[in-house]
Order: sequence, then structure tokens, then C-alpha cells
Amino acid sequence: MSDTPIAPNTNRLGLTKSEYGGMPSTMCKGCGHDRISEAVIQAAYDLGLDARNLIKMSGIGCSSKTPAYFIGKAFGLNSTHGRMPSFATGAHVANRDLVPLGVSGDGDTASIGMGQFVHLLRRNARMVYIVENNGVYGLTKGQFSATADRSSPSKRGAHPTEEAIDLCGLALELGAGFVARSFSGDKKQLVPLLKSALSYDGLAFIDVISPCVTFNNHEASTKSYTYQKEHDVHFHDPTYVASFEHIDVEYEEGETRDVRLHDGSHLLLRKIDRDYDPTDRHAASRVIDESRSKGEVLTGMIFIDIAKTSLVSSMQMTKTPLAMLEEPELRPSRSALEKVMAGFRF
Amino acid sequence: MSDTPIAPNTNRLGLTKSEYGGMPSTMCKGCGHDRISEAVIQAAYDLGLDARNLIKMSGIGCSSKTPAYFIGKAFGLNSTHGRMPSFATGAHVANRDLVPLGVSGDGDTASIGMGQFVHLLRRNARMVYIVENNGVYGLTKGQFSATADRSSPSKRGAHPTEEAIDLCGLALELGAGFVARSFSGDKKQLVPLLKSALSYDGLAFIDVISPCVTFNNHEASTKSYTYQKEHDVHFHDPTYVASFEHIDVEYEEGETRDVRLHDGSHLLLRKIDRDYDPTDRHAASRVIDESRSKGEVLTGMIFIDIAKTSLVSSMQMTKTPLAMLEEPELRPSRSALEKVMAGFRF
Amino acid sequence: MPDSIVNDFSLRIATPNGTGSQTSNLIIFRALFHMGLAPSSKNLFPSNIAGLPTWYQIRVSPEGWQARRENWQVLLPLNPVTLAADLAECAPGTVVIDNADMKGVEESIFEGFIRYPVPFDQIARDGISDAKLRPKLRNLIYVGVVAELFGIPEASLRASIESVFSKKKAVADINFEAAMLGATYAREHLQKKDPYRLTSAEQTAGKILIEGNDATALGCVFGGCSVVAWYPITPASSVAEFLIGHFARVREKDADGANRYIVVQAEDELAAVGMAIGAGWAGARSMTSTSGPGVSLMSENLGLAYFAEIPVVVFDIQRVGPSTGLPTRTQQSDLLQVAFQSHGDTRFPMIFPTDPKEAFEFSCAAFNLAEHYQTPIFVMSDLDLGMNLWVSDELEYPEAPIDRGKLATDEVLAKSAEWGRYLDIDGDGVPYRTVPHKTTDPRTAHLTRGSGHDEQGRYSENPEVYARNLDRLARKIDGTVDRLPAPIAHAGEGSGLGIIAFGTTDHAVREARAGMDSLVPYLRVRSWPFHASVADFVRNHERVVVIEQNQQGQLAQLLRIAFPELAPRIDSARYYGGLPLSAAFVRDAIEERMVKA
Amino acid sequence: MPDSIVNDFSLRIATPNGTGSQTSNLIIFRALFHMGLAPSSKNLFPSNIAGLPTWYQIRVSPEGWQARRENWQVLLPLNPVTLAADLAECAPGTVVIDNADMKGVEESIFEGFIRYPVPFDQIARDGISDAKLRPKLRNLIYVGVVAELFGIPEASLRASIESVFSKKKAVADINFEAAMLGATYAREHLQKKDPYRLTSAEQTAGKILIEGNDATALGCVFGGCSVVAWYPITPASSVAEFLIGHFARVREKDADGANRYIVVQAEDELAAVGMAIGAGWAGARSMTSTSGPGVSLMSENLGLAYFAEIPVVVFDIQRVGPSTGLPTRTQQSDLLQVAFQSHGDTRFPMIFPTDPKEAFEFSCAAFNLAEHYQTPIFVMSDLDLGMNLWVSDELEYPEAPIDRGKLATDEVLAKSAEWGRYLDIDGDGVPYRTVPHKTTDPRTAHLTRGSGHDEQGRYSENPEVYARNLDRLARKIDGTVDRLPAPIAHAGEGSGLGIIAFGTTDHAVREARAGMDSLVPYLRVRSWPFHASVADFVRNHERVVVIEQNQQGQLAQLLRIAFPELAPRIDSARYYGGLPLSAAFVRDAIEERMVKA
Ligand SMILES: Cc1ncc(C[n+]2csc(CCOP(=O)(O)OP(=O)(O)O)c2C)c(N)n1
Ligand SMILES: Cc1ncc(C[n+]2csc(CCOP(=O)(O)OP(=O)(O)O)c2C)c(N)n1
Ligand code: SF4
Ligand code: SF4
Ligand SMILES: [Mg+2]
Ligand SMILES: [Mg+2]
Repeated sequence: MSDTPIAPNTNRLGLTKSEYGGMPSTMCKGCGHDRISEAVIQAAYDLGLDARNLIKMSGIGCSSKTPAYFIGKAFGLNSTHGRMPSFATGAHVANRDLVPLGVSGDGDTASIGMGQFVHLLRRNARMVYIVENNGVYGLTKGQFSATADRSSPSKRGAHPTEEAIDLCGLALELGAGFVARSFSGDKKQLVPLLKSALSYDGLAFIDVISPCVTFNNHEASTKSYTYQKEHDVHFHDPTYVASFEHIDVEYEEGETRDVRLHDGSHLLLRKIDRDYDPTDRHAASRVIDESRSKGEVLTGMIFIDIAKTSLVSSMQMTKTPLAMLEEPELRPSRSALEKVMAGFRF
Repeated sequence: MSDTPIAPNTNRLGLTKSEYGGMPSTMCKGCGHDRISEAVIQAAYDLGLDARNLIKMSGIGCSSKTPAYFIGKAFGLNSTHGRMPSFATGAHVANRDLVPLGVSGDGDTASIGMGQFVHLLRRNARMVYIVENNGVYGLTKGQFSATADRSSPSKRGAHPTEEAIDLCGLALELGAGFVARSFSGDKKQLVPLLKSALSYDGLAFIDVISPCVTFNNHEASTKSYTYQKEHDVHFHDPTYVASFEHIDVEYEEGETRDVRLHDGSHLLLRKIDRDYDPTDRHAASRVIDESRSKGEVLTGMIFIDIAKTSLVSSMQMTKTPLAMLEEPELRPSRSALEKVMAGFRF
Repeated sequence: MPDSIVNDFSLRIATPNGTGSQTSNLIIFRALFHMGLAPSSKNLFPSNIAGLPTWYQIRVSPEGWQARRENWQVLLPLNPVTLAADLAECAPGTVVIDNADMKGVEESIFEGFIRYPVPFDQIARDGISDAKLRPKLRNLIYVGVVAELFGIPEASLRASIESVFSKKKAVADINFEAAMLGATYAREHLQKKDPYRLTSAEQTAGKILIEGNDATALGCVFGGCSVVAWYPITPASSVAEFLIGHFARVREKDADGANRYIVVQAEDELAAVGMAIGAGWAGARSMTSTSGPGVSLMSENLGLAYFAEIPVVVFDIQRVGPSTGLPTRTQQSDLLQVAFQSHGDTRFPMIFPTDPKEAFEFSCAAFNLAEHYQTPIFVMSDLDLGMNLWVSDELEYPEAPIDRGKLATDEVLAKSAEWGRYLDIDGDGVPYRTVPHKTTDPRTAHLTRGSGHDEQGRYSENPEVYARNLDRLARKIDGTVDRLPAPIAHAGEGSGLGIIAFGTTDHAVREARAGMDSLVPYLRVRSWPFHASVADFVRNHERVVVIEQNQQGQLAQLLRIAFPELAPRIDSARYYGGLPLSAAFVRDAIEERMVKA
Repeated sequence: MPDSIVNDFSLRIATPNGTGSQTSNLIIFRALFHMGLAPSSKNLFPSNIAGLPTWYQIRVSPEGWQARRENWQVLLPLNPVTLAADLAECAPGTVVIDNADMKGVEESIFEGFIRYPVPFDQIARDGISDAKLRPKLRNLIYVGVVAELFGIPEASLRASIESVFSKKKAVADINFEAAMLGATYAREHLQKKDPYRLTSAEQTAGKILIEGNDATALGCVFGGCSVVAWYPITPASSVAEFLIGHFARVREKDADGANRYIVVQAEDELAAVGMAIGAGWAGARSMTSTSGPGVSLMSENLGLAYFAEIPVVVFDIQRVGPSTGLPTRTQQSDLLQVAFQSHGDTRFPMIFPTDPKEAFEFSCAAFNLAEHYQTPIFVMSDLDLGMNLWVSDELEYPEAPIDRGKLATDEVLAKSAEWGRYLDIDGDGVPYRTVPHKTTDPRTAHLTRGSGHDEQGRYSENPEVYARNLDRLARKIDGTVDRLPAPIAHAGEGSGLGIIAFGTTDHAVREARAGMDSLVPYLRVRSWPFHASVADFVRNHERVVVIEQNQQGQLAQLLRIAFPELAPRIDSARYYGGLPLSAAFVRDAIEERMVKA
């Protein structure tokens, strides 16, 4: 199993899991977001990730605060509401060796952040983009976000007047190469998906249902723990095998799909009932849409395309991070300026 | 034929077509946008539309300037870049009797305006929303917009580095109830679609391919007149029959679909080769997507759902436009204030 | 220390956020109000939903001052995390009511204080059978202790609890019982050792208890606002949320029971203000409410409203900036940003309410101003006013009728041979506004635009036309002083030093002045652009100090720009830590300057 | 009128936009440059791609003044739409070269002018066989007429045409032939009746022809910028577009021929500045270029960069505001907006280049400033500087090395026991900046945030911590004057009146001063916050007039805020019609005030 580190209680870098921790969380007790932070810590620990190569990016919201609570050894930027995609893109192109781990909320992404989210998907810069989706604005005390289902009333009984946005459906429509959905209460599924996302060279999007225990966890809510547990339907049973591990899970042919990721690691998807092909974009949209109308919430690896080229690769950029270049590389010579001047003379 | 007015050279309001005109256009000679303005004038004239009940809304761009060039008798607001949807929504809720005719460009909508466009589609306020799509920023001299195909180089030969956004596909994904595509060079198709949009109670979106003769009409462009003519594939052959006209087009059963619109008018869709059902959202996305990969540009009534309720209807608002209310209706009585005060005492 | 200090002390309650203690604090506060006292409450809460430390300060004074008192005489340090720090901040002799059941607490840290240890956990365990309700109900115990120790009559306590749980009698009862557990314990085990006492008073005649944002919302209803577009943000959210309730209750429905308003939660602030402006353009009274970050996002669209001359009201409930800053703390630091926001030559008139009564009046008046001058009007409130509960004079029914301003009606148009949307017919820089369907005159239809336009609203790049338009706009904005709330002068002694303040700063200033031997002349500015009388006040004093809650002295800077010839006399004293301003700060600032002078 | 006026007149060419006349105008302009003259060119174009009227003004003067000359001596009214208006604007005796083939033109309107009618259509029909090329080539005919009438040597004309069509010899040839058609016609049919003549001169030694935006772009390349995020907007687009070209040509590629820069066209300005700030945070030198509307959209994100102390350079190529205003006309009206934009207490340092040379130098220097002070730096250019072609001194290789400012490197950290991202170790308010991968010291990793933070960058709501941080930021921004470009003083006579100006206004001011009997002292301000020497200049004069291109006197207002004790002496003269400023305006403004004084 990929979750077994090289030596007990330390990973291949010889680090304990606690060394991937952060400040104490200030989320409400039971908040789904904390579970996601734990999953991130688990994934980073299992991968033996060097925190210095990760940058934690977020917008504004309870969810966007969580980067303070994991991987304290990594730099991070808690930016402005809904604009994290642009900051992350800028940071990554400035230093291509830094992999942004973006944490956002449904309000931060689907409401104010929609414009930047759409263009981030198009641009396909390498990044892991997590939406901690609770259907409400937690930090401002429970107003509906754009992912709130019309059928899901607020605590006071009011209903959303507009259609909910399915962020995975949107990501598929916009050509995203890595689209997954999971549940903060389901580490067994979330951790391998996170690891795969971190191994993917492009924009890896994960919509994680993450109940807000304070404002949106009541009976009638469709974003509550109970609702999600009852309506969660898995595509497959995912296993991640890192490049430094050897595949020791045995499986019968046809039963499992083996997706080879950019860094040589593998995502093994064991078929559950129906055989679902996560490389067929149309099937993907159709299936999640149908399941939505059936009231199911499909989770798992919805779609993956490892052939897409990421922004930096398509830009013929130097391997050295731009941020590391100094005067000799950055400032052209006197003769270069002289040549330019010649053109402005006559 | 719906295009025949009650009396020669005047419509049912006794107005001539020229009375639906505007200021002289300042577009480049041959600009697709001017053809769309003509189509709008034609549609308004045929419908015998009362200009006082129409408001022309736009953002910023060559396209967004065109409201000055048609229906001069209507009020209009040429707003800010990419934000027209919000101004139009505000104006319409302030006076529900005013139908916004929104004119935008692909830059105005798909680039800077993406966030508001997405939420406009969700909100489904009654409005006709036209994107005059030329794949470039005309007014700023030809940079790529977010609808520029990767295969379509600029005049200088540079290629877009990001995937094009298909606005119709996006509109379908976001649950829009009226999604059409047309071509500025094809009045026969565009005019009936515009009339249908004006008869639709909800957000009616029309993506109109509108070549920019100055910056994006060269051989290699996929938004040129020639390219569109060569790759245009019609869903059906549309005919619009206004409520005040009687259907005198004869057609065999099964050959034509009859879509009854909110104001009692009819959109008749005559089947061309394959039978296409514009009320099946999934089929719609699949088809336009497949055709895109085949290099075709499907045009016509892509999807229509007349069951959707528009924003104002869903808001239990008074029939009287809010803008027409005066002090007696707006300011509560002294006793009302007294009652409120009682609650603040003890 | 006198052996009895009556109705003149303040009480600080330290608890973790989101544990239900707010209800208990509110109950104490309302009980005092029921006693006829005019207490002040300052809720110092964190930007967090649950867990972080929060403090609630309740103050009573013979004068019913509403400003924050810097020190407190009674502390309830019920948050283990901050216990030590909370005690460290107390002066010797402070009364401390602590949880005796707290583990691992050094007795020594209570030295020098008048301590009343109360075994809250045990009382809760023994007295509250229902384990599910216990966590919340246990907070009522300290309410009872406070009531018993300082003398809140049982009747007032009951009345308060019932009002807080309004209709729910049963809930009120169990809460009252829980409170009584504390009262009983105090009666039986605590020996009164401190001088602080509460007695009934006559401070509340004609007064109400209300949050500023609630009054602001009511002002919108009575001001005739019918379109609201907003995006949630602390501390502005409650304006829209209160408004939704008030609209439903007091804005009369039509014959079919349909609503005569609409409230749209937009996707962000660019859209919120866009919708509000669109509605203003179409002729409805519209508004949006937000705070600093939202204002920053609105600035491009507001530039359009300014230049195209479209009415809209914007409520800026200021919080601590820059950037995300401290979302749950208060400041007056958006003035320069608001006044000159958006590119090009623009000015946005601002109004500064100081208390709930003005929050109501100004919010109501803002819609008349916006429509008369056809320009965005900013109501500059702040978190202290907006989110704290205030003892306020009752709100009075607005005298001024709803005034739609200069509208291009058929009557008006019949009279004017020459017509143009931006034609300065009356010479005051204010043109006649067009609203679709308000006139049948075909001349009025035009395309409103943010680009250069002539008097007829037609596109123009002509330099003279452009300059003429900017000059008219400047005249128009200068003219707003005719209708903006005028400053209020508080006479004082001498012509040496004068004080200028605005908004919530007023409470601390009035308290400070009252406490000083020589009464310093004081002018409260209520709007910008400034009235000529502001210049007169400055001119009549050798030195003027502007007291404000920001780092740059923003109002002082606006004064220097407005009255350059007086700029040398304009000084400022600034507090920007984010807590509501105290009289002590103002007193120090003034005394320091009196010495200098 | 003297019978010969040499190298001292201006030529105005009126044509419809987008008809190719720009090329002809450029050819005339470059031909003059080739003659050794230092002409000035002002392109007065509409916000439209084709059809609307456009004017191009070419001026020659013995001193090579670059400011716009208000009147013109030669007019080519080739746009039928504006013919009458164009003539109406001319003084009697103006030389008029018109199209004799224009239909329905009253002879009478040419009365009082020195007229040279030219049958352009016929010449084109007879002389240009290829009908497809004719529409464009016909524009060359007036080039030839002008050359012949005023004396542009054939060699200069050919050189100019060849340089314009650079490599394309064949194209150059047919264009030259077309020009010759005009020259020949003039030689054979026009009798010289006017005094204006051109002769070769020595004005261009060490001079180049360049647009301000081109120089700005070069400054970015030599300034070490490697990340550019932009969104198209007139008049800023060409900064990024020139930059793409210069990067490709002069920024050295790596061993594999890969690029050492990236240019991203963002979806809007919020994203553009967000990307630039993100890149600055990660340690690359980054910039975005925009104009007013874009700045308005950037203000929230810029507030984050200010408060989190992230370097970024923003180029504001100012156009006419407010709102969409006049996108193709020039103003200096974004100062107040930029200085105080974004909510809360913020200040954004500004630099004001006056010509292409400074555009290059300041753009280059801005990156050092941004990284040293870890704050957004605004370079305030405008459309006149950015989009017009200027005769400029050659750009000099930057002396100052690239200075990354105070970086938290392992060496620095080894020395400092106490470490904090926002710790004021050197007492200048400037902390040590962290860049991922620039150090291995684990202490440096932290979560950068726009919310309240202490010296270690940890979240804090503590009032003292917050106030301390705002005070340090204020010290830091005050300190920028140590490195911002200092003002330049032009000595003059007397201590009565002094002139202050900035940016492109300088050209008109210098020309005006030169033309006056008594030389008025003049200080050119090159940045904000202001240097102490600016106060000295004001102090040394009874009265100071700030000449600026906006309606509110924005720089004057910033001066009054900065130097309240001097505010009474600060006056301003303002032009805001959108055309480049002329010396005549300045002269009038000064004389008016000299009379008063
Ligand atoms: C420009 C701006 N507008 C509004 C806010 C107020 N605000 C803070 S968080 C938030 C919504 C957060 O919702 P979501 O992204 O779903 O995060 P959650 O708290 O639910 O995890 C809002 C509206 C802000 N900080 N900035
Ligand atoms: C906030 C802002 N940014 C940039 C611009 C500059 N601008 C004007 S039009 C335009 C793009 C227009 O493209 P499109 O919407 O496709 O219209 P088209 O001209 O192609 O019809 C841009 C970027 C602006 N006016 N406002
Ligand atoms: S309010 Fe909701 S989202 Fe925020 S921390 Fe609490 S539970 Fe989590
Ligand atoms: S530039 Fe293009 S879009 Fe603009 S008017 Fe010309 S042809 Fe039309
Ligand atoms: Mg949420
Ligand atoms: Mg376009």
C-alpha cells in the first residue's frame, strides 16, 4: 500500500507526519475543512514532499484560512477574495519549481472568483486547486454561495433562487485536464486523489464537499455530512502508487485502470459496479449530470488527460526559475542597447 | 411569412423601418457588427416593437458601441468593460417592463466579463444577450480574445496559447434556457432568432460570429467571412411567426418543430438533414462539441426551454415597475415606524 | 476607594468566541436597560466563527456615555486561553469573578484583586440536568452571579431574558432558572467586598436599543429605496440582512400581496454596485452596502455613475484596513479612497452619521441627495456604529418628503425649448434626469455613456465640450453642500484650540469635553465637501485639532485641500488600533495641545 | 509677414482615420528628421478604428520644441467631413493645400488663405495604374506636394520612405513614385506664394526618434523585469506589445535558446495585477501596464501588495477620465486616485517621466525601487508621451546595478538572531524580504497575508501591534524620497512667482519660459512623496503656480497636504481638454499671475 512509509513513523525524507503540520486550526470543531487539511498533511507526508517546493495559495474565507494550519514549512500567500488564481499563476511562472497548492471556497471560487477560475482552467498552469465546498459563505455567517442547491434551504428555511453551479461540470466544459470530486469525510478517497493531483503537470481541480457544521449541516441541507454519506457514489476505488514505490497491489485485468502520471507515479482505479472511463470528457459530463438529477453525488477521479501541456511547458521558458535570474542574465549588454539605438537613429 | 408587415413599408405600429434606425455607424466598412445592427433593426421593425419598452445595454468594445447605431428611439446604457450584465439586471428589476437588449463582444464577455456572464446565465433575468464574436479585441487593435481558436493565427502569425471558450457550450452547462448561434452574414437565420429571443421570458443568449474585417478576416483566421461561410452548418431552417400573425407556412408533420414562445409567437424549425431536438440539453452540448472537433460551426437554435421561470417572476414582485412607485407606496406610515420603535424599546 | 460607586463602572467579560456567551452578555445589557440605565456595549470579537478569544464590555455611567471606557472595574476572565493576559491588563483592586473550577491556575495571579471565585462547572453539573443543553446554559450562571453581586433586580433579569427569547416562553424559563443558579450561589457563598452597585435610574425615557446597521436599514425603507444589490462582508452584511426583514414587515405590499422591493445577493461587489447603478439609471432608488474591500472593487463602476450622472447610494461600513486588515475592528480610514476613487477628476460626496438616529436620518436623506444631484452618495458608517448595540434616541419619522430631484417630465420638457440630458438649464450644474417611461417626449431617449459627451449626451471628443462638462460637474459637486448635513457647533471657551471630529468619534469627544475644566470649542463635521462654516470655525481658532480614527489624518488632509489658506492651523490626533475610541484618548490629545498652545 | 520663414512653422493634416494617411504623415515627419531637424509630432486621433476624423500635427522650430503648437501655418484639409470646420479654425493667411477634386465645395470658404488646390483624385487616377493599391498610395501624393512646396530634399524623402518600409525595397519604390507624382504636379502647376521653407539643420546630433511607450518597454528589459501580465487598453497596450518585441530581440536566451521572461495576456486588470504581484511575491521582477480604468480595477489587489509588502511596478499611461472618458486623448488626472487608492491608510509612490529618456530611466529604476521598498511603484506616464513619436536624447545604459533590495539570504539570517518578515531591523521601516528558494533558513517560511500581522507575519488582532505596523509602513513610504528621482530646479529671476510642473507638462513650460522676457523660476517635480527641496522651493517664493493637465489641480492638492504650512501660497493652472499642452497656455497662465502679483 502506498500509505506505508519507508521506515515507521518517518517518510522517505526521514520526516515525521507532524513535521508537515501547521498552526492550530481556528475552524469550528467538526468543520469539514479541518479534515481536508489532515488529508493534505497525510498526502504530503506519504509523498515525502519537500515543503520548500510547495507554495500554499488561498483567497478569503474559512477555507482560505486553512493553509495556516498545514505544512508550516512551506511559504504561502493568503491573497484577496476570489483572486487567488492570478496570484498563484504569477508565483508559478516566476518560479516554475514552486508547485502551488491552492485552497479556495465555493464562495471564493464560484461567486466572486468565477472569472479567474474559468481562465485558470483555460490557462492550465501547473497547480492543485482545491475547492472546500460547503454551499455557504462560512466566514460571513452562512449566506448561500453559488454552489448551493435550490433544494437545499438555509437554517432559517429560505431557498436559493438561482441554479447551483457544478464546478466539475464547468471544469469539464472548459477543458480542464484533471477533474475530481471528493468528500472531506472520506480520506481513503481524498488522499490518493490529492497525491495524484500533486503528481499532475497541469491544473488539477478537486471539488471537495466539506460540510459547514455551523451554518449548513442541518437536516434539509444537501451539503451536510449525513446527506453526503447517504448520496455519495464512488466511480472507482482509487489507489496511488508513488514513483518510488513498486506496484504491489494485485488486481485482475479489466478490473482496474492504471493511469500513469507525469512524475512516473500511478493512479490505480479499481472498478466498482459499472465500468467508468475517466478519459472520456463527454461521458464524464453526461454521467455527473445524470447522477445529479438522480440526487447522487458522484465522487472520485471524474476525468483525467495526461496529454495536455501545461502553461510553462508551452511557453518555451528557461528551466532556471525567473526569480533566480540575476543581472548578468537579466540586463542586456551595452552593445545590445547600442544596437537598439541604431534602429532609432535613422 | 413573418417578414411581411401589415401595410407596405410600415409595420403594425405604422412605423417605417428607418424609424428603427440610429446614428450613422462608425464601424470599419464591412464590419460584421454592422450586419447585426441591421438584423436588430429588421427584427424590431417586423415585430412592431415599441422602442420605449426596450433598453439597449452594452459594455466596451467596437461591438458595444453599436447600440448607438440602431433603434435611436430607445434608451440605452453603454456601461463599463465586461460589466454590462449587472447594469442590465439592475435596470430590468428596477423596471420590469423594460426588456434589455444587451450587445457585447467576445472580449467583453468571455475575457473580462466572464464572471458576470456566468452569473447572468444562472440568474435568468429576462434579457436578450448578443455576443458579436470576432475572436479578437477589435477596438484595441486585434489582440486575441478568449474565443480565439488555437488553430487561428493573428495577422502577424502568432497563435493563441490557450483553449478557446465555446460560449454556447458554457451557456448550456450553466443551465441557460435559450442558447443560439448565428452568423452576422446570415440575416435569414439571425432575424428569426432575434425575434424569438425578444419573445422569450428569460435570458436569451445568441453567439453571433461577426468577422472583424480589419484584424481577423485573413485567410488563416477561423473567424473570417470565408471560413464561416465554408464551415457553417445549420441545425434547422428557422421561421418566426409573431402572435399577431397566423401561421401560413405549410409544412408536413415531422418535418418541422413548432416552439411556442411566452408571448404567443411561434418559432418554426424546419428539419434540414438530421433531426435535431433543441430541447435536449445533453444532446445539444454533445452535438456542438462533436461538430467543433469536426471543424464545423453549427448555427441555429441550439437549445430552448420555455418552462424556466425568469428572475422577476420568481421574486414575487409587484407588477408596477419599482421605478414608477412614489412616496405613498414607498414610504411606510408613521404608525408603521411607531410599531417598529416599540420593538426597540422593551 | 469610596465604599460605594453607583451606576458608574464597566464590566469586561472574556470568553471564547461562538460558545453562546454573547446571549448572556446581551441579557445583562438589556437588564440594565430595563433598569432605566443607558449602558454602552462594545463587542470586541475576532474574525473567526468559533474558538478565538472575544471580549464584551458593558459600561454604565450617570450620563449614559456610549463611548468605550478604556479601563474596567469588573472582569470575568472566563477564557482559560487569555486568563493570565486578561488579569495582567487589570489595575489593582479590580473586581475579578473567575471560574474556580479552572484547572492549573496559580492562585498568585489573583493577588491584588477583589476576587469572587465561582465553581461554574460544578454549579452547571449539579444544577443543569440536561447534558445537551448544559454547554449553552452554563453561560447563564455568570449572568446570575453578576445580577446578585451588583444588584440587578430579578424582575429586570426576567424581563431581559424574556425579551431575548421573545416568544419562546419555555426557553426563557430554563434560561432564567440557569441564571438563578448563579444568583443563588452568589447569595449563599459570596461576601460582597467591592463598592460597585447598580440601581434603577431614569436614563432611558424616549430611548431605544438598536444597532447602527439596523437603523441604516430602516432609513433605506423610509427613504424609498426599492432595489438593493449586495455582497456579504463584515461589518456591512447586517445592513442588507436587517433590510430584508424590515422590507418584509413594513414596506407595504401591493393589492396582490406582492413585494415593492427587490434584494439581490450579487456574485461580488463589482456586480452589486453595477446592479444598483443600473437600477438608479432606470429610475428606482437603489443602494449597495459594503466595507473597504468592496469599495475598492466598485471604483471603476462608480466612475461611470459619477460621469454619466446616475444616482446611487453606497453604504461603507468601515473596518480596519488596509487590505483584509482586521475585519471585525473599527476605523475611519476609507475617506481619501472614497473621496477621490476612480481614475480621472472625480469627487464622491460623503455623509458621516454618528449614532443610530443619524444612521437612520442620513440613510433616508441619502436617496434624496443621490437623486437630486444624480451622483453616488457615500454614507460613511463604521463597525462600532454598525454592529454594536446603542442606546439611542427614538428614530423620528422623516420630515422631508421623497424628492426625486430634477426629472425630465413632459411638463418640464414642454417648458424647455432647448433640451439636453446634460444641459445646465438652471445654472446650478444640475441637469434634468431622464427615466425611461417617465416621459413620452422622444427627445429624451439617448444612449447614456461613460465616454466624452456633449450637453445632448452625444459622443464628443471636442476639447472645449469636454472641459465644459468637467467644469459643470465640479460646480454640481460643490453645490451639494446646499443639501448635505451641515456641521454642528458645540460652543466653548477661547479662540485658542478648537476640536473637529466626525462620525463615531463624536461620543468620545463629547465625553472628554464634559470631563475637562475648560470647555474646548468643538465642531462636528457631518459631510464632505465641507460647508463654508467649517472654514469659519477653523478661521476663528489659532489651532484646530481633528480627532479621527485613521493613521494618516484623512479628514485633516481633506480640510487642508479644501481650505489651503487655513491649512497651517490644521492639526490632527489619530487613533487606529481598531477599538472604539475612548474619551481618555481624546482628553490626552487635547491636553497635550493645550500645554503646547 | 516676412517673405521667408525658415524651419519655424507647423503643418496640420486632416484625414479620416484608418485610411493609411498615418504612413504618409510619418514619412513627412521622418524626412524632416533626416534633414537634421527635430520636429515634433502630435497625433490627434479618435477612439475608433476607421472613419472618424483624425489630425496629425507636425511642427518644426529652431529650438526643436516638442510641445504642441496651438496654431498652424499650413493646413491639409483632406477630410471632406471636417473641411469647413478645419478652415474655420485657421487664421487668415494660413497656407491651405486642398483636394481640388472634392465635390460641392464653395470656393468662398478658401478666401483669405494662401491656397494651393491639388486635384489629388485625378493625379491618382492618371498616375497610379493599380486600382487595388491606389487608395493607399494616393496618400503619398500629398507627401510629394509638401516636399516640393516647402523644400524637403528628394534624398531625405527617399531615405524616409525606405526606413518606413524598411526591408521591402519594392514597396518603398512604388511609394516613392507615388510621392513623386505630387512633387511633379507641384513643380509644374503650383506657384510658391507663401514664406514657409525648410532647410537642413544640425538639431539631431545624438538624437533618436522614439515613442514613449517604446522607451518604457526598453526600460523594463534593462531593468530586469521578467514577468509581464497585462490587459489591452489604449494608450497602454503598446508598452506590452513593444516589450514582447524587445524581449525577443535583446533579452539574452539561455543555452537551449529558451526565454528568460514571460508575458501573459490576462483576462482583465484584476488578474493582470494579481499575476504581477504573485510573481513579485515569488521573487521575479514583474510589472503590469494599464490606464485609468485598469488602475481602478486593480485597487483592491494593490492594497494587498501595499500591506503585505510585495514589490510590483505599475505603469499608468494616463488618458482622459473620468470613466471611459476620451481613450485617445491625454491628461494627468489619475494622481489622487493612485496616491490614495485602495481602502484604509495606504500611499503609493509615483514617478513622473517627462520624455522618452526618462521613460526609459524611470522604468528601469522603478524595479529597484519596488524591490528595495517592497511596495507597488507607479510610473505615471500619459498618452502624449506614450503614443507620440518624440525626438529624444539617446537612451543611456543604466549606471545603477540591479538591486534586489534587502533580501533574507542565509548570510543576513546568520547575522540576525531575532528574525521576522516584518521586523524593522535597520530602523528605516524597511524589513527583509523573503523569496522562496533564496534561503534555506526554515524560519523564513510563513503565510503572507493581507490581514493584521505581527513582526513575524503571524495573524494578530492586537491593537498595539496593528498601530505599530501602520506606523512602520508610514516611515517606510516617507523614506522612499531617499531613492525616488529628485526634483530638477531651473533657476530664474526673483522670489515672487515660481512654477511647478511634472511629466509631459515640462515641454510647454520650458518653451513658455524661454519665450518670456523675465525668466520665472521653475521646479520640475519627478516623484511623490515629495522631497524636502520641493518645500524649500515653495518657501522661497511668495506664490507658486502648479501647471497641470487635470481639472482639480491634483498635484497642487498633494502639495497642500504634504506642506500644510505652505498651502496658502500654492496655486494651480489647469488644462484638461485632452490635447497635449501648449506653451501658449502656460505663458497666459504665468502672465496672468505676474500681473496679479
Ligand atoms: C472583496 C471582498 N468581499 C467580501 C468579503 C467578505 N467575505 C469574506 S469570506 C467570504 C465568503 C467565503 O465563502 P467561501 O469561499 O465559501 O469560504 P467558507 O468560509 O465557506 O469556507 C466573504 C464574502 C471579502 N473578504 N472581500
Ligand atoms: C477596464 C478596461 N480595460 C480595458 C479596456 C480597453 N478595451 C476597450 S474595448 C476592449 C476589448 C473589446 O473587445 P471585444 O469585446 O471583443 O469587442 P470588439 O471590439 O472586438 O467588438 C478593451 C480591452 C477598457 N475600455 N476598460
Ligand atoms: S463557519 Fe463553517 S466553514 Fe467556517 S469554520 Fe465554522 S464550520 Fe467551518
Ligand atoms: S476593428 Fe474590427 S470589430 Fe472594430 S469596427 Fe473595425 S472591423 Fe469591426
Ligand atoms: Mg463556502
Ligand atoms: Mg471581439
